[in-house]
Amino acid sequence: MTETFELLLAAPFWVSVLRIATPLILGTLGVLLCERAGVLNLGIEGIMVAGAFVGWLVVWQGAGLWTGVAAAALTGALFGLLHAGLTVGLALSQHVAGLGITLLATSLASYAYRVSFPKVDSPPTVEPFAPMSSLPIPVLDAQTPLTLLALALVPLLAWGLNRTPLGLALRMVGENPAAVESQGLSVAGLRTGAIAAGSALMGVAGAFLTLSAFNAFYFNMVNGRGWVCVALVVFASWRPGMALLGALLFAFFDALQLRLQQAGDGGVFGLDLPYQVYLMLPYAMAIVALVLVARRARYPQALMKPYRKGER
Amino acid sequence: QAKLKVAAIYTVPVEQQWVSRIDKALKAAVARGEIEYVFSENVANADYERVMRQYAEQGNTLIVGESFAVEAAARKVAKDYPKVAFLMGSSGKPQAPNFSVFDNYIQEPAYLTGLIAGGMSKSGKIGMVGGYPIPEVNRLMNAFMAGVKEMNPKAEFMVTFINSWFDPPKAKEAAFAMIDKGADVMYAERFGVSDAAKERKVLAIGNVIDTQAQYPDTVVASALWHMEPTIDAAIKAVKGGKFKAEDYGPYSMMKPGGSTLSPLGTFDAKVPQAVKDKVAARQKEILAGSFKVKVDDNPPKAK
Amino acid sequence: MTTPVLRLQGITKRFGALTANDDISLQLASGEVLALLGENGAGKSTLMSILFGHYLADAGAIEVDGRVLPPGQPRAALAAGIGMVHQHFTLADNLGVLDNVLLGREALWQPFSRRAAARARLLALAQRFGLVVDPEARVGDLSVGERQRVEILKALTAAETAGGGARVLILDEPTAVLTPQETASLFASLRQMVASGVALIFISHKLDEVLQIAHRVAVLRGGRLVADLPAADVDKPMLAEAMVGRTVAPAVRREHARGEAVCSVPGTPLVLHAGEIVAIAGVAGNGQAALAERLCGLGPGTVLLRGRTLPARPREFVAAGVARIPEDRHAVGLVGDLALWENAVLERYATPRFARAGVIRRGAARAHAQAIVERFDVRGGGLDRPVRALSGGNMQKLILGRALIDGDATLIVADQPTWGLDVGAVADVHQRLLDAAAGGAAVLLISEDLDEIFALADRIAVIHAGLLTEAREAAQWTLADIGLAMAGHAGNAEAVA
Amino acid sequence: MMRLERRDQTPAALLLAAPAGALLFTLAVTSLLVAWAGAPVGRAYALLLEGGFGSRFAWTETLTRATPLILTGLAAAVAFRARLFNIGAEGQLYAGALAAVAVGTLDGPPALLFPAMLAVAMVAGALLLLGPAWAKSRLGVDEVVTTLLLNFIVLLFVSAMLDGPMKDPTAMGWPQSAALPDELQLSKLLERSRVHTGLVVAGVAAVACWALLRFTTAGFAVRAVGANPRAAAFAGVPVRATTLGVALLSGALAGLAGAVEVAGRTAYVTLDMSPGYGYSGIVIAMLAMLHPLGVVAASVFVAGMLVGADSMSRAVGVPTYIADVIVAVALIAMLVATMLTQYRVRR
Ligand SMILES: Nc1ncnc2c1ncn2[C@@H]1O[C@H](COP(=O)(O)OP(=O)(O)OP(=O)(O)O)[C@@H](O)[C@H]1O
Ligand SMILES: Nc1ncnc2c1ncn2[C@@H]1O[C@H](COP(=O)(O)OP(=O)(O)OP(=O)(O)O)[C@@H](O)[C@H]1O
Ligand SMILES: [Mg+2]
Ligand SMILES: [Mg+2]
Repeated sequence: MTETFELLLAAPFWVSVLRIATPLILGTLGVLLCERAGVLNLGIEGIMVAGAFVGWLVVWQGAGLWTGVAAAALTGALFGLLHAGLTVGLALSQHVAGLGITLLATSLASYAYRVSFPKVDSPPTVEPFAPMSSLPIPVLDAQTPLTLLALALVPLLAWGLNRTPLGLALRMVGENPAAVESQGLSVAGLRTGAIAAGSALMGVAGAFLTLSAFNAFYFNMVNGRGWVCVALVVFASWRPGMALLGALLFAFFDALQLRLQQAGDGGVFGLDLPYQVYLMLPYAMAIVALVLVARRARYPQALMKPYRKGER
Repeated sequence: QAKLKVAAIYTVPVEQQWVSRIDKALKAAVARGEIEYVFSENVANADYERVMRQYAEQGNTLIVGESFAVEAAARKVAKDYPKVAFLMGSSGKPQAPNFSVFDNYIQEPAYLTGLIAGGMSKSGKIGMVGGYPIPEVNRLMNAFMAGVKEMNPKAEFMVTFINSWFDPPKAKEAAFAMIDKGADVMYAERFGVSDAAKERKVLAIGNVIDTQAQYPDTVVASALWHMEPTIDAAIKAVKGGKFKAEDYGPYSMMKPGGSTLSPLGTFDAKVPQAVKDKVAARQKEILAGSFKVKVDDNPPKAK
Repeated sequence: MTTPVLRLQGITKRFGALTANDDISLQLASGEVLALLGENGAGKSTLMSILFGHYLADAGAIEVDGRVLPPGQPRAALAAGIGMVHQHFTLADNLGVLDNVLLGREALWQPFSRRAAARARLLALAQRFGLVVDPEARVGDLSVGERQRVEILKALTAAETAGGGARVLILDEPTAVLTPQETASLFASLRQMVASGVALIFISHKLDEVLQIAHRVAVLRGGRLVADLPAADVDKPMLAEAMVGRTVAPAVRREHARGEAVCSVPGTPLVLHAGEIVAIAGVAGNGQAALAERLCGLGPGTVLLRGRTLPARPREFVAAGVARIPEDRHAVGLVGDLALWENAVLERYATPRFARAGVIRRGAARAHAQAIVERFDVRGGGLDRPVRALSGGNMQKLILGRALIDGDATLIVADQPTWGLDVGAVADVHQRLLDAAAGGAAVLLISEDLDEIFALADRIAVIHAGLLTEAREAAQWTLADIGLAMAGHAGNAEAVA
Repeated sequence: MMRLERRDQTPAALLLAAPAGALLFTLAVTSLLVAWAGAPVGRAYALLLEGGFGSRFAWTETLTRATPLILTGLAAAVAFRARLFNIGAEGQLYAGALAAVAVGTLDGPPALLFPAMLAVAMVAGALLLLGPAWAKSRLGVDEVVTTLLLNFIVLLFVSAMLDGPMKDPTAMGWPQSAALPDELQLSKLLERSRVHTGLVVAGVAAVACWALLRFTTAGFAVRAVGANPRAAAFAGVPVRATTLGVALLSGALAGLAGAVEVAGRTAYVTLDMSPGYGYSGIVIAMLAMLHPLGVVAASVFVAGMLVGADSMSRAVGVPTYIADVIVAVALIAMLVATMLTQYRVRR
């Protein structure tokens, strides 16, 4: 037990937390951007898969790592545009369009992977991002540039949303699209832009898995991380700073459970718990956190409400 | 003579280590010109029975697959197609007349890798990251642990399951956590573990496939599974019209060449001679049948 | 004559089978105030929405300063100097007042908002036009009246910052929820704008106001323009008749005796007698909502009806004979997506009258709805159409009908029952409330419209900052007294909630 | 800018043309993908439709696939009607399956155990959704997120049970539950096929849900609460009770799906017994525009597309993943098509 607590104080633990958190930060910011504009994007799980695949593929074919990241972002944006076309342009149900896109993006990535790599014994690898060991900041010096990017995006997005006219318009379109339209701004344009940008972030979140956390693409490797982001946004009350906190908190429990699970003496408190109990920990904590913040949560009022011009 | 039509049904993508060995053996048979081979990968349990029937209907005479989670359905299909030979990965018994079983009984080389790990670990702490604690994983981990214990009775093990076959980043994090805690040899049951070992400059022991080429300074040795003896025996039986319900499991053992200890390769010079001698001695005993590695399918316990 | 600032030519708009605007042509000169009148559902808002580019007309054209306005683009309308205060608020509850006003005022791609400057400008404007607001307040925390002020300020700011300055300002029922003082100061500021050459289109159902400010009056009926006259040539009865197509008789009181006390609200001085109308006057946001909710069974707090403490559940209240008319008919009164007949039985669908063994008795329910439609003159939809398609006035008639058709209510709680209704509908609502009182019901009227209060109430109480005064006979109140009490200068008030 | 206008009535021709167009679009995408993999495009079309609907075998397989989808589709449809966004049908299905086996493997007369098995499965699913629904109505916790997260927890719980107390001792260590005795398994509807009486159960459930929503006071409350909870509360509709009731019903339907799948197809619970039935249910519900009877049709459509595309992939030799791509494209195309039958697009 004490051994475990000592571990929590050690830098490697926090290195791990930040690394686990990175795709969650990127994904959560992506969802946040979509939802602030009033659109739920359950396509995230699939968009992350597609981003992971395309980012890796581009690098595997010889392009630079950043080109891979850009390609992942572009892929995300394209699926985002599809989502926008369905939910904003055609006002279809956001739940279903999102789930449909998850299915489409996941299966397309798998299909494309298999067509391109019909016979491989183990997945082909690329040289991933290296940690920025020259950084003089502990913990951060063990992270790759994508983690830094994720961290930098938090204040950037917060500032963009709260301090710029575009941010105001985005927030407004998630609260009351009629108000936006009556100011001569395009509801569809703002929402589409927000979804595309948010989905691009989701694509990058996926690319982190293949270009930083690991060095190859693997089926199903996103493994529910996208869904976690959807939860974290609510926990964050749609605030970027809180999104960072939420992602870190979730990652904290994930890193912790990995350490508790392996504790040799039959687990924590000497209980011989099934390993699944440890794996549940982050999800259970996410639910607890949601319940705790629920009273304060202030939904974007127009979230999930399709806007049809000229209908009442 | 017409080529034998063989179909395989996998519940996971063919990259999955386990399945990749079956695929490899079948492709070798294709290369030899003995069979025609088709497969379906990532088949959901709900679809497994349909795919089996479709392959049977399409005139395949040997169907290879893994029926672990769809045991009952698979056996029913086999009954409906008595003329088709079924060779299924299964923990169960064969079922007459046409349902044979196999499994990855590679505990022998796993045990040998344990000897090496025990000899190479300085901290005496060994980390093991697995997907799910299923028998096919457990028996290898247990044999490995027995080997380690034999070399170093005080060795400690850390075990983590990540509840997924396909999450290398997570496997990697689990491995990092163990290395942080002092593990200096990692048992790499999942993709991602060797990467963590490589990054942290500790050692890794491979499993089922040989990955030393990718991790020349990390992977010391691996317990390799070769499906060729199993597959070739089945093909021969079908061709000769002698296929019957049999347990092909023993074909995965060391003696028939169904499993081997990988060559030490880049680590040849780094593994102490005493360890090498011990391994060589045990290997001889195993091949001679004088040493039996226990098959223990219970989930491994950290200690 | 000079070219008009605004010219509407042959505007036609259909919603399915309904023709909301039928070949309407109108002109507006600079510095002119046009009042647009018409019954609920006559097509006023539709016409304005077309003008502002929200709706796309099926036919017709719009010119501003002789140039054709591209249809269907609010941005073009704004650029042409057209500002609009919408009938239904276009505000974001979760955002602050300043945010709401600031939207669209700055270039979208500007790297930062100049909030401090905008705040100063907003305060200056608010000062100038006497529309007091707190720029930092969250809109969701504001009363309806305050929100209306924000809406007006928003339109004024928008019009001021338009390229060529404001040319036309459209106000769709801006005064519906303002106090008389607020209305007066709004008019003062509007006159100021008019003097500077801005043309106004002013929609209101309050004919007194209209005659105060308008130069010209246009009347729509059933989507058609039926009158377009100088304001000097018209009077109230004439307008009312033009709108409704018949003479509108003012509501008449039938003299009757006041009965025993039937309802009291513990913790407040409020006691209601059978056969009387008690009005609660007050500026919006002073606790009327809490009082109304309590009296509608939504709690918290108890209500005594005929000596019995009613459990705080709407169904108990309905069963005990409380007829409830909520303030917000769209969000609270009706379920827009349900059919008219379903809304008609919404309060009682589970009673034996409309359900047997858990199964809805469709026939009975539809017959009941049909009766309401006929007796309360609910127009604009079949029984099966979703009620969201009804105009505000017809929605209100449906709610009134639902509450009053059985004529056996002990207590009627009417919260702003005539907000946004046309003269015909107002007279109708007033008559129904008076009749109900004459029939022995106790009526609680919550209203900000003092004319309405004096026209209907037997006794009047004033609410301020959550405190309710003793109700006094209407005759004992003067306008000045009420004004003082509404501003909080009254003795012996007691807490409401 | 594009505008959507609600149609007053849909031309009959469009009602036919829209789904046909969606299907054509799907086929066009299919041919691109098939051609990319270097397989013959022409045959793929025929095989796709034939594989889903072209033979007795195809039909039985499609209906087998559709059975759990109808139930999870209904679970989503009733919940969404009351604006309870239950994304947790997957977890509820597993909970139902596990509960069914827990009861079904007890000793006792089958006549007693069979109804108990179904009932317990429904209760398990219902209870699982009750928590999120309660948290939503009492604390305002977003149920989309809680139900989504619960899926992970339930799957881990099932995994723990299959590794522990509910592990089949005869399964040679494989994590699966004991099998239901034969008497408790649903009988086959057709000889030599997998279609089982669960299809009838699902059909009855669909009709019952339809009748409930259309004719009963409870259904009335559901529709009112779903359309405008504030107005419903004002009118005295018991909003919270309705939400909780709908949660119980929705969860029970998903739990029943698990029981039916176990009793009708697998006989025991494994970790991967459901290929995402719970998630597909949501899509199916929307495809059916939340209409319980439409759910039946949508389920058969989706199941047929999947079975057909899967068979096609094997027959022409393209990667199996194409089946999911085709289903996804067909879904999206169908959603767009149904939307166009209700709205017209104008400039
Ligand atoms: N988007 C719409 N879809 C369908 N019908 C509509 C729509 N907008 C308005 N209508 C119908 O058009 C008619 C005119 O409505 P409009 O809102 O213009 O009336 P109004 O004169 O502004 O009434 P009020 O005084 O109540 O505001 C009504 O019958 C209304 O139901
Ligand atoms: N993003 C969302 N996800 C899930 N459910 C939502 C979401 N937004 C709203 N809801 C649900 O839809 C219902 C109606 O939402 P609405 O915003 O009208 O709430 P409300 O209770 O009427 O608001 P208020 O009481 O604050 O005026 C609520 O029960 C809410 O739980
Ligand atoms: Mg209007
Ligand atoms: Mg009020």
